[in-house]
Amino acid sequence: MSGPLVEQGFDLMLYGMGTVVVFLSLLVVATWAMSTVINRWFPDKPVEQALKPSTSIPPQVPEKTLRIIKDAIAQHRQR
Amino acid sequence: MSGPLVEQGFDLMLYGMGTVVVFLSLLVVATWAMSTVINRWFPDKPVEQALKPSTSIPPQVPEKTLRIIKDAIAQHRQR
Amino acid sequence: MSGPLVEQGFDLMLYGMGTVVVFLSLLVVATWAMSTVINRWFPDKPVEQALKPSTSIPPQVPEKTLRIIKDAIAQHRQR
Amino acid sequence: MEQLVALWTSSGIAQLSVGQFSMMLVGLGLLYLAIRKGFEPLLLVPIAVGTLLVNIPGAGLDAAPIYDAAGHMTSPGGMMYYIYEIGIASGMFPLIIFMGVGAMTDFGPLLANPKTLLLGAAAQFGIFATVLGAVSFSALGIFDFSIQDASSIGIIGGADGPTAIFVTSKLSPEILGAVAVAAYSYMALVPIIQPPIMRALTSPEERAIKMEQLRPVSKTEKIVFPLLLLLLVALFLPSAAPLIGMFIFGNLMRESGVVERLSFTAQNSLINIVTIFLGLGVGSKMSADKFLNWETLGILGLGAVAFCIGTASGVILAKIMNKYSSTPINPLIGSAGVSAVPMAARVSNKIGMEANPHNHLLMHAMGPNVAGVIGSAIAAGVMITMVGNL
Amino acid sequence: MEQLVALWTSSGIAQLSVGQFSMMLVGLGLLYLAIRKGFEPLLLVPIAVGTLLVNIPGAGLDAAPIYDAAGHMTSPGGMMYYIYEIGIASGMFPLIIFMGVGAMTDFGPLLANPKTLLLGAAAQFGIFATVLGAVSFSALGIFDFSIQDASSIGIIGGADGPTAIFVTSKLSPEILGAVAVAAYSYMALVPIIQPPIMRALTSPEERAIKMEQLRPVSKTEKIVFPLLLLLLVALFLPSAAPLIGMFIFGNLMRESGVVERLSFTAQNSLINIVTIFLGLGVGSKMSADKFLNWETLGILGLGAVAFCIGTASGVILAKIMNKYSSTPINPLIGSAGVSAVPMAARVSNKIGMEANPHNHLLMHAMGPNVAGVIGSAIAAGVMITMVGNL
Amino acid sequence: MEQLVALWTSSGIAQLSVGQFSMMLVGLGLLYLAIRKGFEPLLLVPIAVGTLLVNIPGAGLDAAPIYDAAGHMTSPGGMMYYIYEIGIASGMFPLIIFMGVGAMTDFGPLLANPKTLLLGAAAQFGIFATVLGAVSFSALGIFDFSIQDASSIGIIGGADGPTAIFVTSKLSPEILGAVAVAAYSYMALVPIIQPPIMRALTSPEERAIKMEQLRPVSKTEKIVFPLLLLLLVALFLPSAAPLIGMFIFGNLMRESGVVERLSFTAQNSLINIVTIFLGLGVGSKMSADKFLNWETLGILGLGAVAFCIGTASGVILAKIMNKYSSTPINPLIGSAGVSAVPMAARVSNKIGMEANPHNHLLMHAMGPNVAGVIGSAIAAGVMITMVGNL
Ligand code: NA
Ligand code: NA
Ligand code: NA
Repeated sequence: MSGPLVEQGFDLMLYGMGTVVVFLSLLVVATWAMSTVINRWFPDKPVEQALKPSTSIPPQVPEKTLRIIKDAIAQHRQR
Repeated sequence: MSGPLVEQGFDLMLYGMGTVVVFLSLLVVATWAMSTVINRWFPDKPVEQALKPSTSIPPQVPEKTLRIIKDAIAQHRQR
Repeated sequence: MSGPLVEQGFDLMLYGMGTVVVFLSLLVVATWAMSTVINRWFPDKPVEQALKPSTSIPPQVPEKTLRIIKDAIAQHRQR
Repeated sequence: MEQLVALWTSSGIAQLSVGQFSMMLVGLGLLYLAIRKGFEPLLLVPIAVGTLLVNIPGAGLDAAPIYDAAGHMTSPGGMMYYIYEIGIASGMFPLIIFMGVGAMTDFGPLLANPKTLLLGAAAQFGIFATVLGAVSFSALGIFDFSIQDASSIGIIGGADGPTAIFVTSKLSPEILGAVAVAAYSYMALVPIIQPPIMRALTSPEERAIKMEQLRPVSKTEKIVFPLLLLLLVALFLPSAAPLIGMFIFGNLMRESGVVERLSFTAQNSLINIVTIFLGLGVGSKMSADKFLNWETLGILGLGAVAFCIGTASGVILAKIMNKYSSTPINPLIGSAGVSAVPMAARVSNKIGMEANPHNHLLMHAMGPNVAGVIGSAIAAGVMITMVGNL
Repeated sequence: MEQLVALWTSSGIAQLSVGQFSMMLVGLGLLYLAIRKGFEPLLLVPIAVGTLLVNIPGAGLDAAPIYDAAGHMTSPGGMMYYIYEIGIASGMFPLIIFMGVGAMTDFGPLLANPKTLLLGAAAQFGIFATVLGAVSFSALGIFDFSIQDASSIGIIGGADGPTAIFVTSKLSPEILGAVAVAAYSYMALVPIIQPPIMRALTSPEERAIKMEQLRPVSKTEKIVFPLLLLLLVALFLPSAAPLIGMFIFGNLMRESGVVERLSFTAQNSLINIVTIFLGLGVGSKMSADKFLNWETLGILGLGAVAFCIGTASGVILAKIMNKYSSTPINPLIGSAGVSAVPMAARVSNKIGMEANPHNHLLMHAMGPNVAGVIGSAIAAGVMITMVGNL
Repeated sequence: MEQLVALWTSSGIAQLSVGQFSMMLVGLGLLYLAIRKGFEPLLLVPIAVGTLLVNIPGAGLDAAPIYDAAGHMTSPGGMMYYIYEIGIASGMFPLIIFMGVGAMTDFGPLLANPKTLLLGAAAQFGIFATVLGAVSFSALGIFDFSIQDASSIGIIGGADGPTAIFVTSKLSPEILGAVAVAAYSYMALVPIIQPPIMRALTSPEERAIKMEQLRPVSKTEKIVFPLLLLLLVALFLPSAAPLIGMFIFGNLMRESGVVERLSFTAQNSLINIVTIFLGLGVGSKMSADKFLNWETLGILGLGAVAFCIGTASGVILAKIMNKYSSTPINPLIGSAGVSAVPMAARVSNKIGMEANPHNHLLMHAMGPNVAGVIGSAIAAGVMITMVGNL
């Protein structure tokens, strides 16, 4: 049970798994470094930021949605 | 007023209408059989089932919708 | 500083700007004429019309939306 | 000065033919019908705008791309060319719309009373009678319709826009514009075309017949039925599989209850996007040379006849069924078999309430109504098989 | 070992050129502007990501498919290649976005005061003056712009993203990246670029001029106006028909009131989907060899000049019109004629309120603002006619 | 009579092979799993319908277009052919879905505890071990898998549908049906496959380990992280750039907070539309000749093995890390490294609560869970580089 095909499989496992581990290890280090740099020099207020997206919906959608909702509620009441 | 074209038209009417009638008749029989089998051996509770879809909306949509709605209502009140 | 390229640029400016001005002037006249004709012979009630679109949403969307809203509100209350 | 001449010769006035001008009037007329008269605006507004755009001389919106001898593209062609070739010639747009229609369809009333399927069959007689009429006109030398043209004209009587567009794009694309306009216009005219025929063929007593309330239908039945339909199509009429397949796919997304996201999108964004482009693509076949001819009058006239015969056939079969059925059948629901969902069912309901104000036929008419959709798709399959390869 | 070498030579570090590295910095810079500075993020975020992706060495995201001698595909090519070829080279993506913009546009203020259309005409002077500037630089040997390049650069001054992309993809696709980035960046910079010019050209008294309230506009006018516009385009400038045609199609869906479904989709799902892919597709033209050269600096500089001249022309014509008009015209609304809807109108309003806190110019400025969209599309049509076939 | 024969020979019964009939049963079985058992219905319902449609004899839904000698199209081909060629062979559909997944992904838990990325790496061992297993079977003559087939089978263990489809469509499109069905089925089976392995490899004390609460993560970190990831991919593994690039594009739309419209569309209409067509396209590879063979059994078996090995590897590495880490790590979160977001993380949480009802592991398991998505995409990139050109 060997031959070129199995050898290719072995190579793929070796280099593939190697790449995955090396790459993600690098990413661990890079992420840790990034977080350190950001939290030291470019901190932001996570609470305030976390709330922000819910109000930054583009006005168009709510405008329309608002209208649909009002209609829907009106229809609902009529029933 | 005959000739190959009219003949083709006749054929199309004959076989076409025939196929439609035979097919839908078959479907009547098959549907009746299906309903009989299902209602005898695999009954489900139609009322409960009918209500179910309205709660099985994937959570993602309502999550987002909920937020949009809350915003919309908030905006609406501010006016 | 002349030559065929600059000449082409000049031509483009002349004919281009000319076309834009002539076309939009024509449009001014045509728009004025259109408004005059419509407001004299085919007037409609702008207020009533302006309100109409908000109720002419196809029933499908509100139906569905209504359901989503009801779910969303229900979910919201449970929290 | 040269440039001025170039601008002028490229201008519309210098190039506009009488035909193109007339087609613009046709486009404006369609817009009037759609906006002021409410004629199926979802399709007719895009078709009308497509008609206006394609008849602008020199705009090249339906120009094909041009390649040089080496196969390199020298001109990319116009937007409407791509819409037509990618979306309509391939059949994809009508099929996607049919999927959305499937996702909007409730087979419940049909399942509660499956024999109404036969009414959906009877109403297809309008299709085939019109085919025969069209070829007879050809034989008489009045029009010049091939058997493919005749089939495309007949399918107008199916009262199903996507089916009509699908069949016509396969059999006789050059008359697609006229067929689609006729199909959607007559669907909009159902409340005007059908009532006189319905009243003529029924007595006031028949119109007042009350039908038994429909039994509740279980969720399992609603899930299994589309599969059963697909199975029968697979076994007996594979050429109907694209239309019926996409239709049941949409319906299965609806009824399975586990893919609400997909069903919602199929009924909303996706069908809306495709409708916009389908309309524009159909409009690209509304050029003067394709629409402004004697044959178009024939198409419009024969299409109306197809509607009328289909309506009558449905009502007559319903009368016959009422005689032999154990439970009463109001003949008015027969006319709903032409499809034109849900307009035709509402017409049945309205005429029924005229005869008896407590007679609610709407749900009973929904059975033949959706059966008509299936019936037309089957008829389309037969036609594509029988005349598509001639 | 061989494999390790293969992995390494296929890795980015081994292949990354200085140019690609610089373009990645450009991409990150665009992201910074879009996310932190709010520069037209809807387009600049996708363009920036496209820039990052297309400059990854060896990723092949913009690779064309490869065919062998027998015409069989041996490599399918990359995603961004298809996005560009199908959506941008054909002109479809900018046209679909223009349709969505049309569905978001209210012509009411323009209809109430149609002479503001002239302000939209005047502001296009920036476009053509810049064309002349660009070819002059070429004649002086500073840059190497063809007349097509010069036209694409001028159209930046139109302050309309989709129009700029449409024109550039037809006339000089190789500078599409730089032109699109300049167009969207300067549109975002309108609140910084325009005020000094507006203040320099007007007196405080002029800025304080109050305008008469706009008359109400009827629904019929709003429906007929787009058709009138299309008719004039069809008659006089068919080459503007794709842009204007799709714009009025969107507007007609909005104003007709009978196809709300389609209008809603055109303004939401459809325009969003196309925006994502348009941005990626434009990004695919942001490769180092196309962007990192001396000409790009010229494009950015001349684009800014086009904006400034357009702003000034609008203000100056508004001053002249104010002199001869029976009703007062605040010159500040002239600058809104460059389009950049609705930012430029808001700037007019803001500067007006500085001079007189009770002076609300917003609705008055919306007239020239949407007129500027029409004006740029007309200018685009002239350019495509005059230099597209040279 | 001729026509009757034509109709009959074109009918399904006359043509239906045993293989096609069996594949219809497979399609119905998939529908049963999707609808009644809740197996990833979003993908399996469209795949199942695609399976039914493609096996209808004579329907021609996956027929390629036919051209005559002059290059003119004589038959436009079927819808599913176009879906596959345009959307899947080009890689676009899986990439667009991956973009949507990115827009739904919160990297917060991963950023709070970046060393959980290693668990996402460990779980990829299942992929590569399975590749070795597959080629060993080939070497033993039991199955006939090429190295490309083996890679596609291994990627099932990545527990990521779009990644599996992307890799398989590039490396061995003929087994795409089986691979996709296996990938989605096993993802649905995660709550059944993983717990026994997790319990076997851990002691009750280990399962009861409480982890420290995650620190809050700032918005800037969430915006910079995807860019960092893309940068590393660009430098070290460009062949992973399409997958990772679209993933971070989606995530950036989400986290930037300035393109909510686009993010919303990417997570809803767009991903839903593409899911419908991706499923149909995958179904088009479920024809009898491609699915009904001995190799399919091998694919299904090896795919399950890949899942098991991946689960075990994740748990084992988590045990090792727990030993050497300053803060406690519950080994149960290791199994979430296979991805199958968010199912695998929920399984970790559930098994953890069995051991200690106050032990909430969900957020801790989300770190390895999304790390597993990245890990599989990296593995996909390696495979495409190493065996894609052989
Ligand atoms: Na019908
Ligand atoms: Na403009
Ligand atoms: Na994974």
